[in-house]
Amino acid sequence: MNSLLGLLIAAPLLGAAVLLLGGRFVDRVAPVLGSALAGLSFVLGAILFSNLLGKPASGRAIDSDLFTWMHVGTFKADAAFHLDQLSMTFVLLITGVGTLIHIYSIGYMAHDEKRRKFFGYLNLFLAAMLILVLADNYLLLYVGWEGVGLASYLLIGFWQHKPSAATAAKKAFLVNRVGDIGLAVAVFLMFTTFGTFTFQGILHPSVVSSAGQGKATALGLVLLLAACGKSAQVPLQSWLGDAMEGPTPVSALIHAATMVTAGVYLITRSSAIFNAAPTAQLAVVCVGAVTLLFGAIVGCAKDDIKKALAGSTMSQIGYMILAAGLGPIGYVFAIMHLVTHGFFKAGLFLGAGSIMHAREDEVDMRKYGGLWKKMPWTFATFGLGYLAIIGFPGLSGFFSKDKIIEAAFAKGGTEGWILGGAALLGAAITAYYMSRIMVMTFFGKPRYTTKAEGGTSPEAHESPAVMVAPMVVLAVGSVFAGGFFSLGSRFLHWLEPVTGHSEGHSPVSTGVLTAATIVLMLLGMGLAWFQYGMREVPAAAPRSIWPVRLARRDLGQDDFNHAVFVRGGTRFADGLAEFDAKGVDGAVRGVAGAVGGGSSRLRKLQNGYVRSYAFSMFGGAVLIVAATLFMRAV
Amino acid sequence: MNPVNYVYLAALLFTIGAAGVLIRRNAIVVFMCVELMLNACNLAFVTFARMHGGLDGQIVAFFTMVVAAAEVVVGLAIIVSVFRTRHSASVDDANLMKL
Amino acid sequence: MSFPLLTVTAAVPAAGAVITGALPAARRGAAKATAMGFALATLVLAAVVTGRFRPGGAQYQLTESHSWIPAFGVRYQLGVDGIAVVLVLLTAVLLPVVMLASWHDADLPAEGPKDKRRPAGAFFGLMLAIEAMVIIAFEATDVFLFYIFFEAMLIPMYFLIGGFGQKYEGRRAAVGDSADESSVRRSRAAVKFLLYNLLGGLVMLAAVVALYVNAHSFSVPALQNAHLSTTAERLIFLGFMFAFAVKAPLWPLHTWLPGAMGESTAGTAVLITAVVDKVGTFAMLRFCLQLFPGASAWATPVVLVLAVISILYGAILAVVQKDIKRLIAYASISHFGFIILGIFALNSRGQSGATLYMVNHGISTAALMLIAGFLISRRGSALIADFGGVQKVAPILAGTFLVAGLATLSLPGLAPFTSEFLVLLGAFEHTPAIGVAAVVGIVFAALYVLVLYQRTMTGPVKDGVTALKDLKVREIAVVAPLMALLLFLGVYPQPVLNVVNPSVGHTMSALHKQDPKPTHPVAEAINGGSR
Amino acid sequence: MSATAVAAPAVHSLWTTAAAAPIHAPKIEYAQLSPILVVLGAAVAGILVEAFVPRRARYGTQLAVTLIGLAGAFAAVVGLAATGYATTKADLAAMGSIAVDGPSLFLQGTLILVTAVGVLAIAERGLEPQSREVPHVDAFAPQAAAVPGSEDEKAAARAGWSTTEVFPLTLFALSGMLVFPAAGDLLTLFIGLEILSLPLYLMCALARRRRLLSQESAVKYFLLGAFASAFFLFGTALLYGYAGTLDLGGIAKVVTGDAAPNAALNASAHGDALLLIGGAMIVMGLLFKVGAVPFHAWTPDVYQGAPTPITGFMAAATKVAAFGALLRLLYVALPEMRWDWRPVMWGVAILTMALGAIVAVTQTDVKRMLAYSSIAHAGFLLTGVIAGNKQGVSAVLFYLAAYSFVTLGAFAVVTLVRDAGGEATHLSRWDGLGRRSPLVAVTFALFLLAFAGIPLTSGFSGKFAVFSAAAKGGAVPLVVVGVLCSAVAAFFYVRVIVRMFFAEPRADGPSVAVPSALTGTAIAVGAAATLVLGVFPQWAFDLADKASVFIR
Repeated sequence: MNSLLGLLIAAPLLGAAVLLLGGRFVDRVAPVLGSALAGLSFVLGAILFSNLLGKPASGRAIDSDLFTWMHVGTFKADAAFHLDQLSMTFVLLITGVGTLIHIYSIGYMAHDEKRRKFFGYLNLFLAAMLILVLADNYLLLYVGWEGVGLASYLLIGFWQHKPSAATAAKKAFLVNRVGDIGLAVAVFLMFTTFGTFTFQGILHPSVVSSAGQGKATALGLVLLLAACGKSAQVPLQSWLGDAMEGPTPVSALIHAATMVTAGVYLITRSSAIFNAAPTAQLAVVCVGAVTLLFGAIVGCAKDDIKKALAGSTMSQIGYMILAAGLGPIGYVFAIMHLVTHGFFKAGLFLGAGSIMHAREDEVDMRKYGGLWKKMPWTFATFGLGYLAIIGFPGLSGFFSKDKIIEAAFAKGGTEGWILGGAALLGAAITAYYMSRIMVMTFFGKPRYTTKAEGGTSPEAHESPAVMVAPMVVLAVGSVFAGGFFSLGSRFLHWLEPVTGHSEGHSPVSTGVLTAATIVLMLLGMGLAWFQYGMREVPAAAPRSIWPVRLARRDLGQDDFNHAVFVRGGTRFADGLAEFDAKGVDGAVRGVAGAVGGGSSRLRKLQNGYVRSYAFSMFGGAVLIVAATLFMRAV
Repeated sequence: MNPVNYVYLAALLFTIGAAGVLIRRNAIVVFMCVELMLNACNLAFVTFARMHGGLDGQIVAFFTMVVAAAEVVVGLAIIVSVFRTRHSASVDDANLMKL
Repeated sequence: MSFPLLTVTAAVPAAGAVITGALPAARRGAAKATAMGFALATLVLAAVVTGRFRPGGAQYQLTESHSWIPAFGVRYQLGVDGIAVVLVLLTAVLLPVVMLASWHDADLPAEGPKDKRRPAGAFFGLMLAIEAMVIIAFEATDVFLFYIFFEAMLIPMYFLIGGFGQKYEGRRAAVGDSADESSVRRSRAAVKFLLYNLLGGLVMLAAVVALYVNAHSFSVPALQNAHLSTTAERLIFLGFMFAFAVKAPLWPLHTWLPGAMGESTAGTAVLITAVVDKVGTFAMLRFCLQLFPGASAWATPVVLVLAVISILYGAILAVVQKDIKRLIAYASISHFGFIILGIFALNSRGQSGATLYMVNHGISTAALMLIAGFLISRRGSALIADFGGVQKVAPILAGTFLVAGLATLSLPGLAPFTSEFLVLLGAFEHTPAIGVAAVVGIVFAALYVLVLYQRTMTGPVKDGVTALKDLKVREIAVVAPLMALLLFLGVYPQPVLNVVNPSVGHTMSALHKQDPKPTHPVAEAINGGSR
Repeated sequence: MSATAVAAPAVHSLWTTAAAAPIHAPKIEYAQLSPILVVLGAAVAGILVEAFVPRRARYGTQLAVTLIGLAGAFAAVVGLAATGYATTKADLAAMGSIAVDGPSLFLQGTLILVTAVGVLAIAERGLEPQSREVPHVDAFAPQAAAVPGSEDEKAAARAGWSTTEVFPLTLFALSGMLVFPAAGDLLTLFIGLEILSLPLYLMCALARRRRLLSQESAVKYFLLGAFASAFFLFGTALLYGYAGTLDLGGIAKVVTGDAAPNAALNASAHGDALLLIGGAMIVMGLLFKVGAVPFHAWTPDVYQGAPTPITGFMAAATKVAAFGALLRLLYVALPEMRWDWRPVMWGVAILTMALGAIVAVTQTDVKRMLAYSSIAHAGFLLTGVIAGNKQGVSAVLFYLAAYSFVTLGAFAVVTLVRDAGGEATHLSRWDGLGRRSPLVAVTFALFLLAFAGIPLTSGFSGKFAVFSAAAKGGAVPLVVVGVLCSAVAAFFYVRVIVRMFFAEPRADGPSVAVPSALTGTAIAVGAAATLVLGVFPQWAFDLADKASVFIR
């Protein structure tokens, strides 16, 4: 089994190596090879899963210690992996969804001459993500953490010839780096405090509490910073919208289903630390609540379907972070929502991809409309995903999201009410913007003229089977996953040993909450239908009131970054360059100049007249004599 | 009288000679001023010899005269040749090299 | 006595320098072949040295010692510790690579019509001369011997910088300066380099004199237990440190580096930053820390702050550079900040990390700079603005450039990450604030690397770049080994650490310091880093 | 003239005293004086050659005589040293007027070698553009007395005359130099000073090209030299007046109080004043010779104007002799006065180093630049003198030996770089020399690096020796100043290298004349000495160390 663990990572890594170094020889086999290796790792994951299931609930863990990475004095970092229920869940999600998206990409990228690289990068991403979730210590986790960052950088900027893509990729990497500072500092802090940074070493309540709450809070906060970076949480969320520059499968896999959820994983994994640091937890829930509203609001304003979905992703992850911040009452549901979200959000993105595929990469929803009859499969799968995400009773989202809302209320006190309220409100907005997308895309009259009709746009058509199939699978997942997990709270019992769990007591009864959610959901849907279903959708975004405009501009947060960090930073850097040239180097050149000037002044003494030479000698003699006498006098 | 006065005289002569070197332009005169300084030295030597009641100072004086003579030979040779080239014996004209 | 392995290791390139230089200017091919032959021979010898070195054995091994100038108590005394071994090997590895990369740099007119053909023999001879001097400086266990070569290596370096400029294939892009102007700028840069370092060296000379007067010996082992008065120790330390800080270079003594690297050929630039400057940081470890432990501890706060300033300052300035080579130069300043930070963290993490950093920085900068050199010579300009969309026309070049860049921003999995992590950890252990401040540097590192990559490689293809050719076989042969090393040391740096750690242990004992203990150690059962 | 003559009690009438005291015939140890005597003999022989040997044969004969004389003298020095006069049997010859001890012999040996090399450069006849009727011409005026550009000068030139007098003149100067550092009493010191100066005055005026500059340099050198020696002599007088003796050792005794100075003078209570003023004036006379600030003014003009071979000889040999004399004076006669002269010397040393280094930065003429650099080096040497300990002496001795050969070599190279107007000494004419004739450029660069004190050259060994001695002697600030000045100095040496190697060669650039074996040997010896003393200095240090004890 231990060797399987290594193999699980090795498979996609091998794929990446072969595809990226292989050169043109592997061009033809690239898509198949990449998908096959992804599938292989999924199979391996399944085998490991069954193996875990075979073990007693308490001892469900597999360790494999590959080699010592760095060893200096008492500092020892191993390349070692640890598989438990939590990481298992992620492995299945990553490899499963990953495989599907590989397959989807076979169709989606069929006409791109750089396919080979694309699949290479995708495999690289799988490997990095697996390292991230399987690492048994924070340093190795950091490796995976930056590895997925690299993969996301490469894939966002996959179409490098588009300056926008290149910029977006750079932005994503940089913002993530800011978060990485947090993770790095966390590792330093752990080592200086505990002398180790392995999960087994640190993650015991006793160990953490031994360091005192101050240290725990500090750790919690830096970890939260890291999570914010990777999971696009306020204030480090700005990169996710631009990340949509990447090919849509990438958005589905990396920027919806898996990588962006790494922050949730980190917090859940570090539960022991957060449990010991209420302050940090408070910070976490605040970030989560703010982001879930922020993302939702942005999602409402975007006309670019992918950006709208990105906003929704942000908001859904906000839910997860919120849940994770709630502590033992939330962890399980955070992960559960994470998984179900993985299904339906991936499905939604693939749907969007399928539409763009049909419409030659047109992303403006105002130029869609009435696609349901042109693309029935896409419509169906997308619709199911849609129902799932808005929490339509019985579908995945319903179960996972409700639990989170409950838990939020269960937090108790005003906090509980505020958080719960935010969560409920979020649910309503979700319903609104998702319905908006749905309506603008599939219903109403087509708001474009096909070439046949003398227009520019091509006739929309259903995507090939190789693309439809994954969408169907994901749709199935989005429908049933939630229910399957909740039945007899399987998921709870599965994860409990790792995350721990405690039932919270919500001041509001479950029934009432459910009802409220459903009502709000219906409200949102209704509003959206009223706005976009009933009346004609203008082909160009109307100039609307300032809150909408603000929302379109990501609530001004990008403008702020640009003004402060980009422009301000540039000005500062230029100033520094000036200082370097004029100040530091100037000082040096100043000394040189002084010597030169002194030289040309002194050489004037040598005026060529014997008598003045003689005079200087005479003066010198007098001086020397005087000095000698003076010396004796004193 | 007190021989120390001769020392003062010598010092005076020496100073006059030095001043001449610094002031006068004509190379010959400058050179003569140097000779004056040398003679001042001689006077000093002789005086001190007298005060010490030894002969060394007087002997030095003889040596000095010889040296002075030698200097005259060399000096005049140089000065004359320069004079013939430049038709001027002014030391201030000889300042092609400066700075 | 046994076979003088260390002497031979230094003597072979020296002999090569003489022979290569002596070859008639016409025999260019012969000169190159000879030089390469000697460089490879040196590499073999360095490998033998590494093989013969026993980690954990005596502090200095393969020692040789002969009386040289008793008048000053100077001995010709050689010996290597783990740190020296690693650096000697690095030097020996880099030289052939650099030579291969600069294979044609001495062929055509450096630039402009007025220049005559440069003698290839001189170019490669100088490179070998530098290698010889650097190696002997690493091996010297006599302060005076070290000083002599520390100073003497300036001369060949100076001629290399001033004599051979960046070579441009085909037409020079209109970057607004004629051949004369650039050659003037170049000789200015060379003079600046020389005077800067000469001043540092002379200040060190005063310190060396003072050391002799106070301790009457130059042998490092002997000096380690010589007792200086506090004042003397501090003054001498400052003298040494000044010289090394100029060489390294440490802010604010860095201003010579961008010029020197910007004006010289890519190969020369690599020699400057990856080989010669390492002598400075190496010397801090061996001399400052081991001979003046008290003074080092006394100066640590200031040095650490300066190091952090270097890190951020260099990185920020790198972002706004318009010239690729100058950008890399400022990046190097930032990296040297990291190295010095690790050295003066005064704990084993920092010092092992710093040593590892020297190696990794050598490799990664070499890769980045040499590829940049290929790029520049193709385009005929070093201005970032003249590039764009290269990845479209020259994917291999762009790809390797990206990998080198990612190494430079120390991405995990590539060599520099391990060392940078250790250094930062060491700094954090010494003073958390310093560590955190330094960590911020990684963001700027990402910024300048990605900005460089974006502006040169991505986006629409600029005209003037359209005809750019991808890497030739020779150039791939240059890049491949560096890439391999970057990956290998990124995944498995332990071999290097195993050699370095014991020597760092010696330094620590010389400093009378232990590593800081964790404040709340985990129960013994799970202590020690991993389960 | 030793103090013995004063033995008799002071009586009113000198005459009676003189009559009463028996006068002993002076005892002369010819063997111990042999180096000086051989050189003098050779010089006189040279005069005779001038008088009797036909013009055509003079050049060869003179060269032979000179070299043989020098060889003999050197053999004599070696012989004396070998028989232990440098260490154990050191004593005062010729009734105390010539000290035969370590420093004397070391410096005399150095001087003879330096002169030998210098003579090779002086004897060079292959550089000047040659016409058919006049196959060989040297660097000197065909007839020094002739007016430049006048008919009879042209005639002399056509006749192919050459100034073979330089050889005996050189030898006379050398003999003076041999006496100078060995002088056991002030009179001998003065005589030595004059003997070495007067020939040099003449030799400066002998340049074949640029006669005006040459003569001007001679005038300046002569007038200022005479002025300085007048000061020197007056100082001698005062010191004699203080001590009643001219012996350096005797003076030292009086200073320490072992021997009481004359009662009458103590009565007049000017004693200390005499001592201090006299000492200061003598030191000043010597500082003039070594070219220390503020007595340096003559150096640049004379170095520039004099015929380059002479400049080389003068720059190298005069410094050696003068520093030898300075050492002897300060260490033998006035050691007890250290606390009086040290501060002054500090000031002089600092001024000298600083001014020499700084002013050289903006020089545009190679010879002037070298002149200023020689001033700076005088400053470095002074730090060694000030050290006031044994290491100081040996360091200075070594430095002198090393420096003199570098200087000879450098000036010899300068003679090679020529254009239509003779030597091309303007720096701008040296642009790109490294491309046109690499060998010459590299050699010159070597000498410049040695001046700059780059390791593995003799310059570095010397600098290190001097500085470490000074630091030992407690003059750390001086060392720091020295280091900084070296940095400044490095700048202008490097600048020349830049011009030679990195500047574009000029179309009308100078050509490098191919030297005959003579100059070639001179340069080769200089370069060899530079490298050997840089890489394996130990044997020289041992010599200097053995030879670093003065006899009193």
